[in-house]
Amino acid sequence: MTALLEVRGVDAGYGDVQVLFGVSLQVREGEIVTLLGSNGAGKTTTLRCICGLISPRKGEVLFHGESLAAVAPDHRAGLGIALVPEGRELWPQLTVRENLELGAYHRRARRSLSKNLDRVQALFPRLLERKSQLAGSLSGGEQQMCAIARALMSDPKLLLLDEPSLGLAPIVVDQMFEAVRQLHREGMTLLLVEQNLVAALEIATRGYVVETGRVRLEGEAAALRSDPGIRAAYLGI
Amino acid sequence: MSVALRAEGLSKRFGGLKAVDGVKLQLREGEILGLIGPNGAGKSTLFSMLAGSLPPTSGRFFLGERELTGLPAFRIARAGVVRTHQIVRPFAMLTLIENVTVAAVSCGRDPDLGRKALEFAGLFDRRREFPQRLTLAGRKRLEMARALATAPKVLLLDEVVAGVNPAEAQEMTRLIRRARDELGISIVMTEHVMPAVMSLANHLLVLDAGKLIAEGSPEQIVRDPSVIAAYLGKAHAT
Amino acid sequence: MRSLNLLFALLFAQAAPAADKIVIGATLPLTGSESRIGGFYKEGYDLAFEEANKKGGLDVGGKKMRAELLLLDDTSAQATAASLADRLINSDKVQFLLGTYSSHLVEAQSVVAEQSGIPYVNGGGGAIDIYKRGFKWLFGLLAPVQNLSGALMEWIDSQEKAGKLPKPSRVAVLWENTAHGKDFRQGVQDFVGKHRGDYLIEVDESFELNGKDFGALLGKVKNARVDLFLADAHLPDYITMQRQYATMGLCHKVQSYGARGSEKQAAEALGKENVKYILSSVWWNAQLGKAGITKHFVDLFKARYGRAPEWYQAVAYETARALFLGIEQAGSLDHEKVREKLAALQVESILPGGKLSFPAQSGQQAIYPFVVQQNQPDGSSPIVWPKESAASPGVAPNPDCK
Amino acid sequence: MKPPRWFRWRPAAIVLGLAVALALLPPVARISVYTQNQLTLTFVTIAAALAWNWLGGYLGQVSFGHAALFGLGGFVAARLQISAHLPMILAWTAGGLVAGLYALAWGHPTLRLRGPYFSIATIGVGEATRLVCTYWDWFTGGSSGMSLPVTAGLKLQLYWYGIAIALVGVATSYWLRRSPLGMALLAIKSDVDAAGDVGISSVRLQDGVLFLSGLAMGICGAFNASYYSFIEPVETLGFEKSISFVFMGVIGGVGTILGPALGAVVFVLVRQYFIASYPQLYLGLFGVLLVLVILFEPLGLTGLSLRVARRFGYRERPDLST
Amino acid sequence: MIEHLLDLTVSAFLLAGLYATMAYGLGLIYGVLRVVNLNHGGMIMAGAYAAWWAHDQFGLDPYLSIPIILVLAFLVGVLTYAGLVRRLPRGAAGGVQSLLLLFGVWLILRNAAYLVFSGNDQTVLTSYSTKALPFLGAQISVNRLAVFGVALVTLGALHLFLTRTYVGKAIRAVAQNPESCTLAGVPVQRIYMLTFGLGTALASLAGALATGLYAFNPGFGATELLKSFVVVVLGGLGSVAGTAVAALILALVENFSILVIPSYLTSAVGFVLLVLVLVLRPGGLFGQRVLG
Repeated sequence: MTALLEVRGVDAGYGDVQVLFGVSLQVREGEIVTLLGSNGAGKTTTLRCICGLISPRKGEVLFHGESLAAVAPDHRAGLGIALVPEGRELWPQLTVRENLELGAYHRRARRSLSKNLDRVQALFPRLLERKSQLAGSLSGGEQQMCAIARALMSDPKLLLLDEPSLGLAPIVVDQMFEAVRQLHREGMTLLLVEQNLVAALEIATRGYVVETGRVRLEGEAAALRSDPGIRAAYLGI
Repeated sequence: MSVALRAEGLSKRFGGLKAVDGVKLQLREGEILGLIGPNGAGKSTLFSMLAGSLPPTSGRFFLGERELTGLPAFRIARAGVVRTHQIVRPFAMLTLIENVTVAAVSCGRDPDLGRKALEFAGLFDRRREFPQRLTLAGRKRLEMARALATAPKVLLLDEVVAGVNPAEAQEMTRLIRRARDELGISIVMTEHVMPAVMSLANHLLVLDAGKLIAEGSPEQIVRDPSVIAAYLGKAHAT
Repeated sequence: MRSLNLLFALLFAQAAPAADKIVIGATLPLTGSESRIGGFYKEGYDLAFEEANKKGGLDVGGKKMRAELLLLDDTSAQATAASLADRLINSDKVQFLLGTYSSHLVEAQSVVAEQSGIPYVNGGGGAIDIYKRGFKWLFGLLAPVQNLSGALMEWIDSQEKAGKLPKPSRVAVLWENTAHGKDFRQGVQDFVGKHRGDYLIEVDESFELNGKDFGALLGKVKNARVDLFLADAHLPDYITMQRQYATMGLCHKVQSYGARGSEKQAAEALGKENVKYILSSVWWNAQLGKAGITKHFVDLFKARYGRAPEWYQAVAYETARALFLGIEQAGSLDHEKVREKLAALQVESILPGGKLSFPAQSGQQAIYPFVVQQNQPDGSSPIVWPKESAASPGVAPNPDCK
Repeated sequence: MKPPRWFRWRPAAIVLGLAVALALLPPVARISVYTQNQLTLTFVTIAAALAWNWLGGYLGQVSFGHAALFGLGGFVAARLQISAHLPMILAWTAGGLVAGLYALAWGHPTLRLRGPYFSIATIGVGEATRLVCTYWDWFTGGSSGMSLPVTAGLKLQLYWYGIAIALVGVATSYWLRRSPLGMALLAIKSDVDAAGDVGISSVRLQDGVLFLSGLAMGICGAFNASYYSFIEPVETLGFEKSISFVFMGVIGGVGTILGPALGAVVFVLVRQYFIASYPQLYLGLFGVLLVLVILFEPLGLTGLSLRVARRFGYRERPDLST
Repeated sequence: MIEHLLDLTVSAFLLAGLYATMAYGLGLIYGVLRVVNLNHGGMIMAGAYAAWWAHDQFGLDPYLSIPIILVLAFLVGVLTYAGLVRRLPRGAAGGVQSLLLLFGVWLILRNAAYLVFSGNDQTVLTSYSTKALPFLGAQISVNRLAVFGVALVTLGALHLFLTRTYVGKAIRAVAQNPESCTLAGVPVQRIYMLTFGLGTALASLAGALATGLYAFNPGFGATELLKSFVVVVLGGLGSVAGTAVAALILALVENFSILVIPSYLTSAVGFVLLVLVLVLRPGGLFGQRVLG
């Protein structure tokens, strides 16, 4: 079975600072893969490479087995890659509905706008109530839901989630993971970057641990959970 | 041992969000105080308040007996509390030697202190170059050298180890230890790279969602279940 | 360092003047916002030079010398005008200077002439401040702008005395904040001061040159319910203001825009019915050319340019002619001698009143009566004042006002 | 006596030598009066362009309103000479001081603004100053301006004063850049907040530079009034005047030590040449230059000449031009 | 007196329409691209000349030539963006750079106008140039009313465009967070180009409208640019309602200041307002509300 997404030996960075050193990973259709590691390890950079917000200096990103090197970042949404960025990055002065509509900007998504709208509203009923409110006025949890919903509006085949539980109250975190699980049940493929290592490994199929821009550990979630190396990487013991 | 830096009930609100909530902190002279906690716990906000770039919503802090609350950043720096930045902010238009000299002179110290700080950080040979030419690790060392050039009593190190490779991280750790042991500077550091903090800090504070949730020696902290929960996350509640 | 001089010479200078000709320097705004008027002055200068050279040149102590005009463009910028005068005198080595157009340029430029001790005759600076500085080398052919509004007021006064205007008449003075406008207002104020009880100044406001919106200002005038609307403006402001005036439905018993009012361009831009009965007071008018040298000038101008001259060309022509006369009377190119003759000049002129001199008591600024014209419904603008030149008695109050 | 740390013998010798040579030009080489006058104007323009650069280049705050300072200095000096019969140099000093204080009055609050906001505010300040000064007849003579007494021999005297002023401008430029103060200014320009974090008092330093810039600008304006023996508000305080300083800075090289001086020389010469030969083209030419500099050579002529010099193997010291 | 106040109010309202049209494009471009389009003044001038030229050559009524002018100016804007503005560095450094670059373009444009049209003042005279309608005892110029009407329609259309269409919403979104737009598949560069064209077209519209009211020459546009700054700074960036209110405030302040200060200083009031608002409320009177 070929992978839906494959990152192959990618070097990347900002300016003259190199962040990623030959990162390789795979996400197969229907999986939840989690990317773990401490701050500054290169998780977000990996996601940005996949979306084309930065281009790799070496190596390549393949989607459906084809290289994305020549695909402009704003065309990747059309292929079915959607990112929920860290910190939500909503358009605060647009209403929730407008945020969702713009999520479906590319042509394929625009055609199935109303269907997708129904789908995300079923997933996050709260957004229906807040439809005409400005996104900037939502609570943190609602904003995170809105961000996920916006990404889903583009009808993705692969959803990249960057720290979805960051800064949220525990009860909202639970809801968030529940939603992720629900998406997974519906057949969505996900790549999840998460601080909450325990929760992430609980729902993920497989995981990768990155440290200073290199993949240190990889394997089935269950195996990783019991691997002492993870705890060491996080707590320094 | 006397207290170098002391804060009481420091809080910062951004709109409805309490980024830092009533933090009490005590840094003893010649010690390293580690400040840890998950992303978004409020560490950087706390630093910004201590360095004077963000006015606290409430609470006070002192250097020795002198109250620093409400002073502008440059006064706090001159008083002897100097910070570094998580995302390095060298003066791009100045050479390395100028970067450190300007810091020394602005705090009323001997300009020669700049040279010494650069030597200390192992950057003296490259003093005529501009910061853009350095690697990230180099710039982090410059950031530290610039702070040291002001002859601070208290150094606030914001993630100086994170983001560099292991060899560089070790070098950095050594530098911090020397700053404490050789220069006698008291240090507060936040750090994500746990081995570094664990090996350096005399005392640890754990922050989560703006609140202090634990404090103690590194050995105590790693065994504290609330810390582990905050750090590694709780199991998903289902 | 000769090479430096050479560099500057290469950059800026022209050939040194030959001995058999007189090089006279001048600057005018040939581009920029005043280029239209600069062009008019150039026509006047050109005509005078052509006329003099057609006779074989100027008679300088029995020797015929061709007069040559070295004309530069000052773009209506004060610093440029002064720099170019400096260049004309010190680099191009012209023997005499003619002036540029507009008071503040003349004021700046005349300093250079004064410092260099070179006769400077101008027809473009009417502000009396220029002549109050006691300059020796400066001669002005434009009569003071105070007299412009003074002439206007004299005609108005004659109408008031004839019972056609209320006594006292309420006056609004709107003046553009330039030397021209300030003098205009001064002229009105002086006249009103001398005729206490006959006039009341109700509105006295200045506005910015090229100001865009006069709605508020005109609203103030409207609110003050005045009888006489006396404004002083440049052409664009005149057009803009008069348009707003018309659309606001304003109408006053007497209306004037100072020296503006009868221009063809304004009538085109505003429509003939919107410039009816506007008075203008100018230094010269082609209608004066009924006989003598004035007629000669008008004919000459028409033959050369195929249209009638306006006051700009006449004044420029006369300015050049005055300098020529000074040179011929001196019989020499010596600056001091020419200056003396210019100071003592007493000649027949195309200017109103028929005489030209540069009296010492007015700082060598020529003094002569202004001619007041009034636009008529048929599109003509006959002279209405002074009485001896008047082709029509003029109409007051404006019969269109309800 | 030891010279200060920022002092360098070689540039000092070159600049001083040049100044002495220029000072000797009129008596020794007998340059024409016109050349002499053009040089005088160039000197004072150099000083003004450098003064603009202290703010626009060293602090990175591009002012579109420096004509307000230039003009104010001129008017104060002219008014004092006419009404109080103050000696010229004293009047210049007073003009400079008033301009410096005025710069502080509006600059202190507006310097907090960054980037284009500061520039826009200065446009507002410049225009408001022009309008108010034009209205204040008793102070500026209104739109018709004021004439100063014309004295014989003044122009030659001004030639030497001009050299002196330009020299002081150059020296101040070096001092502001090369002394520890200059490092602090560059640090502020690089990163205001980080500068504060290491003890640099950005507010006070910025105010100081602003005052100096205003002072120098005011003196240049006063000099200018004396040179023309005439001053009026519409042009002296006009937007075009403000723009001309921006031109010189940008074309010569914003933030470089002597670039603006080069820009000033080019400005005076090119403007003089074009205005005499192709007056309708010079505005557009400066427009083209501006576009080219911004797109291709941010350091202007200085950057260009460094590039050429490098082509011929010259290695500049790393801190020569930033 | 009451009639006078009424006059001032009415004329302020009418003037505000022009001010809003003038300023909106400047705010839009800054709001979306963070570029100060100093060439705004140049395009106002160009718009005026275009309307004048069409009237002069073909007798085309200025209001009828507006659609053509809008299209042409839009193209000019697109070219300016693609050829020049796109090359600027983004972010804070680009702010001042863009100011200078576009100022250069303005100078070139102004120079071209001098060469082609000379420095003479031009006006457009139509049959209704001086016609007026009675309103509450005051006279209202037909031209001013028409300008006001066009301004209302334009601002209304813009509001609908920005809030109801996909592209309009994308423009607002790009102003707030361009990276999120890329992620959602919005072609950000094309949106930038479109916005620049739109802002430029609006400037020329203001210029074309002004021909009905004012005489103009190649220097036209400078005062208008400065007033646009005042409105943008007062009203926030690209907010239609904010711009309209700010334009009204400026017009009212200018008009009513004649009651207390000399007429000559009324235009200084706007500049003082500009500086005060920048210093006291750096985000503008209506905050940093971007587009909406």
